[in-house]
Amino acid sequence: MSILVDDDTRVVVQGITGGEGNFHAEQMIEYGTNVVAGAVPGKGGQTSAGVPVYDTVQKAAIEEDADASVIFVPPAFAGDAIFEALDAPLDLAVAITEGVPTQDMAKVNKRLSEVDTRLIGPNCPGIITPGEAKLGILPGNIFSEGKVGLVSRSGTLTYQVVDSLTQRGIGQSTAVGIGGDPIIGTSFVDALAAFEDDPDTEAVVMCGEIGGEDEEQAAAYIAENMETPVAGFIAGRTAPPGKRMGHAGAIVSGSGTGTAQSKIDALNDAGVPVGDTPEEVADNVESFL
Amino acid sequence: MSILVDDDTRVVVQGITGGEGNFHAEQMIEYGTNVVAGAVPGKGGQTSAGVPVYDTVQKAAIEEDADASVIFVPPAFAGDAIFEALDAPLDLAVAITEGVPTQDMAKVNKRLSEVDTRLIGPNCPGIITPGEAKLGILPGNIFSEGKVGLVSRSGTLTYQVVDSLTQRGIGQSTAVGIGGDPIIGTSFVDALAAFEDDPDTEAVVMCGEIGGEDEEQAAAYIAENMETPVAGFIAGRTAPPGKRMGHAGAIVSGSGTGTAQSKIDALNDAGVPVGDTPEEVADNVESFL
Amino acid sequence: MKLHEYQAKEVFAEAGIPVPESRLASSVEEVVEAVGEIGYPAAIKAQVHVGGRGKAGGIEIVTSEDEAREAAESILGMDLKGYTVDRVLVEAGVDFVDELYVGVTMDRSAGEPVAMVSTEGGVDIEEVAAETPEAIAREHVDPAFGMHPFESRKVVYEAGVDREFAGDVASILRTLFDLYEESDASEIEVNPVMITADDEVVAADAVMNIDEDALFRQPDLADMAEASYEDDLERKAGEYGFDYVRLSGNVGIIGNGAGLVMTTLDLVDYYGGEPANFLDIGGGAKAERVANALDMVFSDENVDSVVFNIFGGITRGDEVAKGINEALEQFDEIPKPVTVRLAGTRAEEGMEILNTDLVTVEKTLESAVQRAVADAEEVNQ
Amino acid sequence: MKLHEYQAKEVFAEAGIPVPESRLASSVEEVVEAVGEIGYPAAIKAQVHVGGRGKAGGIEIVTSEDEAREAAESILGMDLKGYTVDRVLVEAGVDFVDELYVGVTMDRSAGEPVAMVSTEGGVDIEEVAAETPEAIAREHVDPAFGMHPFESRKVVYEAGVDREFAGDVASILRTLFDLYEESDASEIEVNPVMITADDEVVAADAVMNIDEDALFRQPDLADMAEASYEDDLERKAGEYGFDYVRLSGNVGIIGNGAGLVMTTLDLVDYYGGEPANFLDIGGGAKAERVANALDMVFSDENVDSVVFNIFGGITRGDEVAKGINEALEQFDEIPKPVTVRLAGTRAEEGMEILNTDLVTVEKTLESAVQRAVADAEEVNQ
Repeated sequence: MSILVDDDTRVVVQGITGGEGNFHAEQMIEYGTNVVAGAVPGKGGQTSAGVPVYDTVQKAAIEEDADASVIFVPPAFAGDAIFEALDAPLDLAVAITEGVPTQDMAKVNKRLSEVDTRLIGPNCPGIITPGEAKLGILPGNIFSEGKVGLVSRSGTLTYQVVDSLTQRGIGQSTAVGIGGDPIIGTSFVDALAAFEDDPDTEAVVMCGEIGGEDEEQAAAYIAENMETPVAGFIAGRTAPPGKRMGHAGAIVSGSGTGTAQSKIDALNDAGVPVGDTPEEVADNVESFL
Repeated sequence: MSILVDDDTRVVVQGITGGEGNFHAEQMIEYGTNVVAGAVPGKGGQTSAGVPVYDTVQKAAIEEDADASVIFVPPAFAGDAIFEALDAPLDLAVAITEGVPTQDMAKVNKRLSEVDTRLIGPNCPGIITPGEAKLGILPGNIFSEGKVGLVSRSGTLTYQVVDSLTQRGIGQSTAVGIGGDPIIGTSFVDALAAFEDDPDTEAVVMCGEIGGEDEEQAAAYIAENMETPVAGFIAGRTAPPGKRMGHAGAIVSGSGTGTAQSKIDALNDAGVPVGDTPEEVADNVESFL
Repeated sequence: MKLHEYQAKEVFAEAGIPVPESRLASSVEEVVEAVGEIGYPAAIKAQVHVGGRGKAGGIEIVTSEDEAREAAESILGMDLKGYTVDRVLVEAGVDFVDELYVGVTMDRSAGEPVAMVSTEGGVDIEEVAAETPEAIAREHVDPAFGMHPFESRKVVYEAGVDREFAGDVASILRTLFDLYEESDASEIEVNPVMITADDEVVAADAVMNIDEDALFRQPDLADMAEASYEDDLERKAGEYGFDYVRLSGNVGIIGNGAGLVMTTLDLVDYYGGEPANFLDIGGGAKAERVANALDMVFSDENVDSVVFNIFGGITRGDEVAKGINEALEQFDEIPKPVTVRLAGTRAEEGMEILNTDLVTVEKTLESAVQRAVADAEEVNQ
Repeated sequence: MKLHEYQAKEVFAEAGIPVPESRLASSVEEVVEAVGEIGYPAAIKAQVHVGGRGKAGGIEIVTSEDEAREAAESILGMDLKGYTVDRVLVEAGVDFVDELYVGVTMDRSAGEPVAMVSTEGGVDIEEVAAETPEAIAREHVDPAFGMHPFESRKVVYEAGVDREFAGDVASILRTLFDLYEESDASEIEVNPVMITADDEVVAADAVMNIDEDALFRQPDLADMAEASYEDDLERKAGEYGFDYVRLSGNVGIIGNGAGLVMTTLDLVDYYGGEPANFLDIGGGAKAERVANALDMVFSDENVDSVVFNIFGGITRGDEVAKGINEALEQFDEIPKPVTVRLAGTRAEEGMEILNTDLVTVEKTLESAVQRAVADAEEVNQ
């Protein structure tokens, strides 16, 4: 009834003693997430958000049998924090941090090809399996249990769509924010493949945006591999070329690649209806069920 | 009747326009090796040792369908030359160059774990399958066709043993000099495994020396995995600790690891007779046949 | 963050890449003085962040003081695709026999840098990429290792660079790649690299974009970037720490989260309006940020109406509402009509707090956008 | 190639690693002057490439000028395991509360560097490694990435370093690792890193070995290495470009190829003699190198006989034979009896060329070694 995380997931919070890390650790625990430890160098032996803190992720993983982490550390140290999660090793690392330098992520990406850990993000709201666990900063109260999977490069846009679905009584299996950076750990294709394999996900919403070719690759994947119906949305139709629209990855190149139109066309060609408004996306999902 | 190279092996010589590269390319061709090209940046379009020269290894490999290279380039550029061979990609690269900085080899070693190319060396005499092909600088005339495999960290010591065997009428399947550096592409275990798999190798000579633990690992491998009898030799019994005995890898550590005695003991424990003199090694081989 | 040509060339020169002799000038007299020192022919090149400067009249070759003066008068102060030229680079003319393209950028799909070389230099490389992609040789580089020397040679030979110059070009490419890594560039491009009549290899142009997220560890480049802002509002957004992009419409947009703000822009367009800007106030925004955002949008004289769209996750609707009230209460008269839509965390509390004398409150994104579009139309009637 | 402690500490200090204040001194007066500047207590430390200097009397702590003078007189000129002390480092004494071990070396089996940290510092770390290996925490480092900050922390915490100092120690380790890579070190070791009574973390000793094969790209370190030769014959071998190691026996050995030369040494021992040296003339040796090799071995006053063992691959027996003849013909009387064995490429031609008035020719390695051992015994009878 979910992908990647559920109520068995044992979570370390990297950066749990920081303001944001501490706040969201508490929120995650309140939501019911199985947060078992924090990891902060030099803070080992303390308690934060009610869980023990260790100096290293590996120590936390060994002592508390953790298999996932959520990373709330400042951008300058986030690349290193991800490397530490991969080294521990954990099965899943979710990097919330916005503003990680792209070249740090290129190195992380190389390392990802050598290990079995799945990375979600960075610059993402995290992942939630409603009623079971949330790893990240998503507002748990707008989600409801159900059978629609969501994957999105944007946080608040996801909330917008989820809110529409929940208000129509349509629950979600898992929602994953893959992040708005140019180089991210989990792509649309990765998430779509997981939803396709999940017998309890009956429809998927995919919210893309301008920049890169991830949506086009997802369209190709959907056309070739997916039985589960997908409803699409693409943000940034009005974005001018060469300007970074908030997300580091949301940029139409000077040569005109990465446009919303290219992505919409690709999705349409793959049989994916692309809504003009978030409400239309919810309409399309409703029509699948 | 051989391992790794035979008369089908199509060889590129990296550094063929240099003095040493050119001389040995001619020697290899004279021996019957299928040398198909040279690779030297900026010398593309020329002919050297009777074969066409290309600016890059990849171009040579594509145009001449090569699958192996022998590297004769100065130490400062040898690491890069090996990376180029791995990138081409070739199946086999043999690096003759002595004096490659160890940290360059550590990087090469990391890359080797990511590709399918086998590297022999550096700081080695190369590999020869008598009567078929030689890739390197071994003096072809002392070898004879037969069923004894040789693997050695030392060039001239190999010649010494081979000479004894040939004079006794004992021919060789393949002889491989794995090189005297601390970090090398092909270990004793790699070569022993290949000989064990070769139905036409009926006995193996392994010439080790002080430094590192490769011989101990080989002994463990022999004890557990080999049917083919192995005769051993270890050079450096009289070497003092802390001194580099010619080979960068031939050094007994200050703490007393890497000694000849440790290696001799390990081989003896694995049932491998270790000769006190090269002649005794030949005696032991003779007793196996 | 784009560097100007003159800034990028400073960086290149320091790294040992040959560049033509040059001087920066911001007045006609400075131009005349500079060409006097450099000699003729010389190029007068507008320093603005605009592609295709040459075609647009932003670059002139001069062979005499009169021509230099004339070119300086025509280029300085000219409007180049919306940007006013206030500085020109005066550069020694290069007698070239061939032009190459050399660049390094991030291949997002592969997640690793890619080096590119083409003998079709000196022309629009994106046109080359679209029409004859095989004319551009590419080499991906493993970011853990950096660029191996052989990789630089391989891509240069593959591009078909004349063997006589291949070594020099490969060496420039390797230096560019090292710069790319050391300076956290997102893109470095030299178009053209010129082969001169004297068999020298020279970087005749220089494009260098720096990853904004890495400026914290690139203090020198951050200073250069500072000097390269070209829009007062964008400079102000930088000071406030907002993600902001100025557009040409009249509906001002404020929101939280890049995807949702983009969507708001798209909806303005969808409902027949024209977005004036992208402004993301980010997560967890408090009263001061809200006030700053309103100040930004009100400062844009093109704006006729404003839509304020918040979906609260970390951001709390009640705090945003308070911020909006406080900011607007300081005005005797609200400068432009503001429509607010709050959803998510404490949205209902927020909507109760909002002073409806100052703003229009809408419950859905769609209705809020429609309202703002209507307001803007009304102003223009 | 080992650097002296004072050289390694210069390198450390430049990299920002805290080291105690110190002066190099080579006379008693310089020592007295140095302690006058540095103050008491101070350590007087012999600068020779010998392990366990402290135990052997090569380090003394002094608390007054008289003690300093006494220590300088006793250490300068002393023989420490065969090396004469000609320089001492005069260093400020450190009031420490704890001692750690921190090192980086190459793990040959893994083919990658390994960082090591132990709270059992200040003692013989090899003893610790042998007896309580679990007291040393180890972290392998991927040479493509270099050391990640988290790796330095991980190994420091795993070693059990006090949390209060863990950050500083991790930072020193990271700097050491960067030095290890930048300077092509084969080993860097600080034993001990001291935690001072003032809660500072200081590198109180410094071992740094440089990869000889990388000296070509480490010109500064090559200069330091130059200054650190301690044996005239080894210095001479460096100039000639030979791989040479001096030993304590009386049978001089010259050969080609490290493995074969080592085997020749072993056979000298096996047949009852004692090898005087390891000398590898390398591949393709021509007449001049042959003459230089003979010069080296003849210069060693311990040598009573010489065995010259060549198996020709690239090296040609006839060229070696000519070289031997030429070198020996210059002597009125051959200084020490020389036995020659040639095999491989052009060995037979070589053996015919050899002047048997000057050398003994043997056909096998075994008989050649036996002959040289017998010659040496004869000299000593």
